[in-house]
Amino acid sequence: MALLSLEKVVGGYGGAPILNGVDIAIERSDIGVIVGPNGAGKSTTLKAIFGLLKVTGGAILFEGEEIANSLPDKLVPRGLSFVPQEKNVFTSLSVEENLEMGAFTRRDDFRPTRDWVYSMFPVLAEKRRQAAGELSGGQRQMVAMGRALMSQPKLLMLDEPSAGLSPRYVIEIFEQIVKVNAEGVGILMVEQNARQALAFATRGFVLAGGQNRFTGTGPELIADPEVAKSFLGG
Amino acid sequence: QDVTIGILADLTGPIESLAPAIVAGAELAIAHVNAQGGILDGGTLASSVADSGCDTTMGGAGADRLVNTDQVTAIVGGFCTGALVGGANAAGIPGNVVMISPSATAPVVTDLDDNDLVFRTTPSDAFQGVKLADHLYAEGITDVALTYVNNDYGAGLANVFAEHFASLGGTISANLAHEDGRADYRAEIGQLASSGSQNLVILAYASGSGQTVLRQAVEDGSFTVFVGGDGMVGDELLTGVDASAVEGMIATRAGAFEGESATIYANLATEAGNDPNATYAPQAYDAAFLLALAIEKNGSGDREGLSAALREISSPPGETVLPGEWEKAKALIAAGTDINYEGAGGPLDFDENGDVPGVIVYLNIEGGSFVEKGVIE
Amino acid sequence: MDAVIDVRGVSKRFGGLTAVNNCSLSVERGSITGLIGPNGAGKSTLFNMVAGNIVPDSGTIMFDGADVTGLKPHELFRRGMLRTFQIAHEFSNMTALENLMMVPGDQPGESLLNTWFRPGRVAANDAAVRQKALDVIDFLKLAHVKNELAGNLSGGQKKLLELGRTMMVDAHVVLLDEVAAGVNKTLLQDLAANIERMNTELGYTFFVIEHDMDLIGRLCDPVIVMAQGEKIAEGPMEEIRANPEIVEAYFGSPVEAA
Amino acid sequence: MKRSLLLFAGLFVLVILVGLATGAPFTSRLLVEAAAYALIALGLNIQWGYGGLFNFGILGFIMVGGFATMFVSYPVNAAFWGSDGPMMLGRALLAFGAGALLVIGARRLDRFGITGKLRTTAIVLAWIFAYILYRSQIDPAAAYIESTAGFVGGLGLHPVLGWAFGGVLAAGVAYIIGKICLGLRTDYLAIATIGIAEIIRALIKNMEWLTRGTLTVTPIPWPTPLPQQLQTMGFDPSSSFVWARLGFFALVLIVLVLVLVLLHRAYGGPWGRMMRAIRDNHIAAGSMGKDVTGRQLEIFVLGSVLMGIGGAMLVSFTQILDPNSYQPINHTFLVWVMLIVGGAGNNLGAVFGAVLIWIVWVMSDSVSQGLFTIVSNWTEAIGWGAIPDITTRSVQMRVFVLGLVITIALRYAPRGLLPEVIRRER
Amino acid sequence: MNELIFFFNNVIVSGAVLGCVYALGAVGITLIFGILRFAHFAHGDMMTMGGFITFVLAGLVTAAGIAFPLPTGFVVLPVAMVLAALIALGLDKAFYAPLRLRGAKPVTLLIASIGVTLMIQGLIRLIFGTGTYTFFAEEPKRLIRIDTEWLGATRPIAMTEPHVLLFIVTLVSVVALHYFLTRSRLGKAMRAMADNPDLAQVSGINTQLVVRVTWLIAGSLACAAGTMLALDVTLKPDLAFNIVLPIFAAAIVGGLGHAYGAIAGGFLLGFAETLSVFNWTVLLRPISGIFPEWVSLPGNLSIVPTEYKLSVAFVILVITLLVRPTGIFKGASS
Ligand SMILES: Nc1ncnc2c1ncn2[C@@H]1O[C@H](COP(=O)(O)OP(=O)(O)OP(=O)(O)O)[C@@H](O)[C@H]1O
Ligand SMILES: Nc1ncnc2c1ncn2[C@@H]1O[C@H](COP(=O)(O)OP(=O)(O)OP(=O)(O)O)[C@@H](O)[C@H]1O
Ligand SMILES: [Mg+2]
Ligand SMILES: [Mg+2]
Repeated sequence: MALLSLEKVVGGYGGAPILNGVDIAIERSDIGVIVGPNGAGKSTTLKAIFGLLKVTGGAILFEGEEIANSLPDKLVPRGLSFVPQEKNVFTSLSVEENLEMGAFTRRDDFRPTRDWVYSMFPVLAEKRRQAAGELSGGQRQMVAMGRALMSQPKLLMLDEPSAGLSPRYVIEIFEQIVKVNAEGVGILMVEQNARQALAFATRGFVLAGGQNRFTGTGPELIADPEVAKSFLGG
Repeated sequence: QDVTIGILADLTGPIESLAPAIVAGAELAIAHVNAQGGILDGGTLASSVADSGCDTTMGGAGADRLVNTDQVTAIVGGFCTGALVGGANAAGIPGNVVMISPSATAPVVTDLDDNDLVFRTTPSDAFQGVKLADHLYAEGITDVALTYVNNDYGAGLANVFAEHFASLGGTISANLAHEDGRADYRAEIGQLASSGSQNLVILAYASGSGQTVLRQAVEDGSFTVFVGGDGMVGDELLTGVDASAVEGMIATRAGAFEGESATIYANLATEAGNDPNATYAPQAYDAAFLLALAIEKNGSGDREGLSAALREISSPPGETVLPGEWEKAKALIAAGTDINYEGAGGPLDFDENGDVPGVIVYLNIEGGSFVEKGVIE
Repeated sequence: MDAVIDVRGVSKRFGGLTAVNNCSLSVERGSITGLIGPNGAGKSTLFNMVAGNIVPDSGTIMFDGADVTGLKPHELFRRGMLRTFQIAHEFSNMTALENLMMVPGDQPGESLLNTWFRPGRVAANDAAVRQKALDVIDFLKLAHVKNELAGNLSGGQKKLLELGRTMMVDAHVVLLDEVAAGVNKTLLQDLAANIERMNTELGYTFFVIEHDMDLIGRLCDPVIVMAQGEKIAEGPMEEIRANPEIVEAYFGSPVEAA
Repeated sequence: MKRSLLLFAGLFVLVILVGLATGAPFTSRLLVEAAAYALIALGLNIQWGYGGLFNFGILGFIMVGGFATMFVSYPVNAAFWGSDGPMMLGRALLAFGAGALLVIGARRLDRFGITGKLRTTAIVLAWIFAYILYRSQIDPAAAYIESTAGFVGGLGLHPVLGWAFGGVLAAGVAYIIGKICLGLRTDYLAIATIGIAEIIRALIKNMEWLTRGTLTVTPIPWPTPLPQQLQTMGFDPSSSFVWARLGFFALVLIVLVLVLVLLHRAYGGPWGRMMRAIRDNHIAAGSMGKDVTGRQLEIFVLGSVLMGIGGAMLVSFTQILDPNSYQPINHTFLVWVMLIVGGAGNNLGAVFGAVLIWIVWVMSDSVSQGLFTIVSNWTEAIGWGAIPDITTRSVQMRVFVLGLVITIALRYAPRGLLPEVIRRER
Repeated sequence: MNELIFFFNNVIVSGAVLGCVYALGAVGITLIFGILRFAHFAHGDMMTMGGFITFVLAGLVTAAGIAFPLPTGFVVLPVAMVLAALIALGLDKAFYAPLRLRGAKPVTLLIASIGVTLMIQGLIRLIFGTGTYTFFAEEPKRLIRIDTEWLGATRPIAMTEPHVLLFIVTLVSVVALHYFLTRSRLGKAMRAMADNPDLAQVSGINTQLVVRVTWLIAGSLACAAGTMLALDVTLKPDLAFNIVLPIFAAAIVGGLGHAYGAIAGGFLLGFAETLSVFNWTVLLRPISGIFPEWVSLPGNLSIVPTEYKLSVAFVILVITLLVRPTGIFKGASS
């Protein structure tokens, strides 16, 4: 049984549906990458999984249970976590408080997790008392990911984690993602830095017009000439 | 034939706590009329109340409703000067409706270009202010700190008072307007106290700023003698004030003058369960009673000719009619005898501006409530 | 050399942090100049000062040979400078089409008197503006969302709209702040081609902040490198890539093949 | 379109119903005031709906307009013009001018190389000196006028000129306020404008030499024949009211329709597009070549002009200038309620909201009395006894009725009954 | 010395009292603004309502014949605060939550809150009439007079018992709020939500719960503010409506969304008001000897006439905003 599976999901923002049958399946060991043209419905897919918009058809199963249209405060305790593309830190809160907010749904002692996050992003431990708004773009991205990891998710969803980062940080962030995945957290992310991301993706999904166009492992997709030409910039 | 008179009442706004008693006064007169044979040919005298919010615009709207929608014959009110003037200009004067205010005291009403339609049964502040000054000076108070509520009532009264008090030789060591309705007047009191005078004159409303100013002045402890105008005479004034601190406080108001009619009214009011000392209630009684008499005299519920009839029944010569004597008055009018109403608030002989000379009485606080002491000569 | 933009010793502080520190650089007329540097290097801040969105604490900025330090953005626009924003600044309650239609400057219909008393002229001009906007929107492959509120567009679509604005006017200097971030690579190829065309055929000058090295490598010559608020290098892309310090600070190792 | 037709038809029916219940004279009065408020609501719609400017100082502009029309149309006060008053005022004006020059001079000191702290100090000193200079002239003049002539009086000109002057004066005030405050962010602008409105109110209330302050000025003439005048021409009282008010109404309506047409043209075209762009994102709009501060000032002034004219009309109509009757609740807030319930960003919505809410506000008096009587009858019937003091208490409930209408309307139409139209291509 | 005591009484004490009231009111407004992003206009009337709730409770207790060494109104305050908090919650459920659910703009919520204001006013008047009530009808209000002979003055420092209680209540509320916001999980969640509501939701924070807690706190603080104000002055239906504008000014001067800003703003405005109308002649009189002959002290030397006192708060507001456009603390915006 897949950790997360979307079957023919249909949904939108009230008008015409944006998603017209999206299929996705992710295991806990997977790094899934969604690519596609602008407006294809990639972000919408992540939001649909996370209950931020109305799903009108199909099924979203998490560990075999239907989760379509449940709200984040129900999903986070079940092991889902989401890093939005922009505005993904609490700028006026300190780094440590940001992490604490990530553990809001947890009742148990979250300090071990926090130390784990610090061990993964040592620079955050240094800046634990600093307001997140004072950090550079790359550091913020780490805070955002750290926050999402604090709930000990089984699946981490990221919306364009590398956007706007300098090449050096892009590499760093991707390395971290692989590392997190190695700790047993499933990854599902949207990327426009598609070649780089697909290079290490165990599952790749090409979305266009709210539907799957191609599905395969990352390297397979990169190798597919049609995918490369239409979606990866040749 | 049934007749309706309107009551343009400031049920909301700064005098909202005085208003119900005034309305009750007018309605008592109407009750007397109806209990003693009704109006005209056994018709009922009815009333219609409109709110005027102590505000010109609302006064206009309220009067308009009374004049044009309810088609009243005449109006008691408005109570505040602003409401009266607004109502008169918007609807009363163009509608040819007689309006008698029981309580609008500002001097402006005197000069209103009103086709002889606007009257009042309470003397102008031009009168009360002078009397208050006279009284204080006679009591040996020669310097005062003065504060008044910044509206037509307060400003008008304060101007007259200050001018006259100074002309008597007294000193106004501070003269300060304050806005109505704030929760806190310590700043103003501080300024008043800084003038050095121990005597504080407050010309405001008991249910408005007056009460707060008085209480905070007591708490402040800088003053020993407190003085108020008619607006200050109300039960609310002493809520929350340590009564012993204001023992002896002086106030003036348009008097139920020391006449037979006053006593009669007081009895009638008590009988009906009304407070006989309520501010402006006697004047409202008079206003309504006068209108009823004028309508009876005029012989119909028409507006035409009412103001002339009003002047006839209110001033000498003629047989004296007292509060509550509707049956007698009705018989006299039917017989064609001239009558002259002597009201609860005075003889009510209107001058050419529709004003009455009236009497001003003074009151003192004794044992925690106002006690009327006598007429100021 | 003929500099359109000449930044001379400009500094900007935010509280205790010096975002741009006595920085001087210039952009040659007719060039496509790239500006790269680590996150937080002060690139966007520099743009904001050049475009008049913030006033420098010290230093001067020359544009077309005139001192423009402290001028308002709209005044710079009148002089022919147009910028895009790193974080898309769409007009969220207007449709995508209107977002483009509002761009051209000096539309006669923007004066109240004209709209009241010369409706004919206003209408004629507006029709022309609309046609142009429709063309641009087609080019950007946004035709299907032209009536959508811009606030409802996807992240990348907003960026495209941002870019579309530059095509609505005859500005001769265009500042692009990370237009590529979040834009699909295939479409980006078209955009790059278009930028090159505007540069060669129409003589536009471009000043481009970008983290996408492919794009910078394809378009820009020269490339300026900023770090910690200062210019640290300038030259053709190959030269920059050959500088080990920059590679360490900016590209990170291992360097990917360009 | 269909929706607005339907709603306006409903409104028409409502007016007819009110007319049947209250009679023609009262309804005609209500219509005049509603139309004046519609103009004011349009002014606010320009500022908020078009420009996103959070003006909570409507009261101030209405008041300025009211003062203007009083000043222009009230009869000339011979006692003032025959006294030393004009001369003293002239001197005060000179002092004001001199002070203004001084301040302007101090601000320009940077041209002579004096900058920084020194210049700031000079400006502050100039302000203080100018203030003292002006006060030294105006205080005696004011005291003199108040004690001799009462107040300055009017100019005795036609009231319509007064309306125009109301617009002009409001524009001037708006210009100054705009220059100072338009840089502030939305909520801050709101409270700053509330504050300035309160200051304007305090000024008009306390400048007795100019406005008679709380002593009120009345009666202010009408531009059209008064009922009394019609009565002398042979109308009976009741119809004289109706015809006189309809005459006034016609005048207001002409202005209103004219304004609506002009606004429609402007807002439908590039001007409106630019304004909406500025409202949505002023940073981007500035970078797209729009002069944000200039345009915001334009819009602020334009809206204020309408408020000034509307305020002038109201004072003309009620014939009295009474500073005390200007309360935030029945001017500023009421207008906001009109706009938001009607639909911000939609001119017809503003007009619709204005008329609807004005009817509710005026009728809430009788409605709450009616409601109360029903409740009282019911409590009496079930043996709890009638509600005491019913007439006096029920009018307290008029605010409740208004509040109820607002919350219900917003609940079912949060964007207003006639929401802003999104301009989509076909 | 007497003059200094006069200054102390009229400026320091009065300003502090005013400041406490403004601050207590402004904290609620600022909290609601920070979290729900709209200016809650009905806050003033929630204060008044709180005052009346306490009044009713105090009446019940007094009727039961129980007496306390402190004013009864003060003793029953905690219970009243709980009731007021629940009512605030109900108001949100009935009027604001549906609007939020439909994605209404902040201005729509603001106008709705004006509607709520009107309804509360209507109801209060309906139930209690228009009169003025006092908490001290049965028991006397204790005046506190501190002798100042040791300072060589004859004029005492004058305060009342409610003043002292007001200071205490303000202090306790502020400290408690501080600890709640910075130490407790829920308090941090509130700050997180004020910072970035979307991200808060994504983090799994129960935003409904945070909203509810916000209303509970705002409601109970409003009740405390209204009660303390009513204890100090009197209780009347328009008690707080008249000061809601300065309260808003205080919240904004302090920086909307900042609890400490609201407190700073409240005190700033409170002192500004008392200072601006203070008659400085009082302080100059004792040293009038040092002036040259031809200078005679005017009877009144205050910065503004009291008629313009209300304007002071707003002038300060405008100046503050021009100098620091986001308020003393950096404020949020809708
Ligand atoms: N308005 C501001 N207030 C305070 N600090 C700011 C502000 N704008 C920028 N900064 C700071 O100034 C520094 C430079 O920022 P800038 O946006 O110019 O960087 P950049 O080079 O564009 O980086 P990136 O590539 O991540 O966009 C950063 O540390 C940033 O946090
Ligand atoms: N709030 C919204 N309301 C209405 N439509 C929306 C909304 N958000 C997005 N859309 C529409 O949904 C479509 C898909 O948007 P989505 O954000 O999922 O795209 P995306 O694949 O993430 O694109 P990008 O790579 O550009 O971020 C777009 O056409 C967009 O216009
Ligand atoms: Mg996206
Ligand atoms: Mg940048």
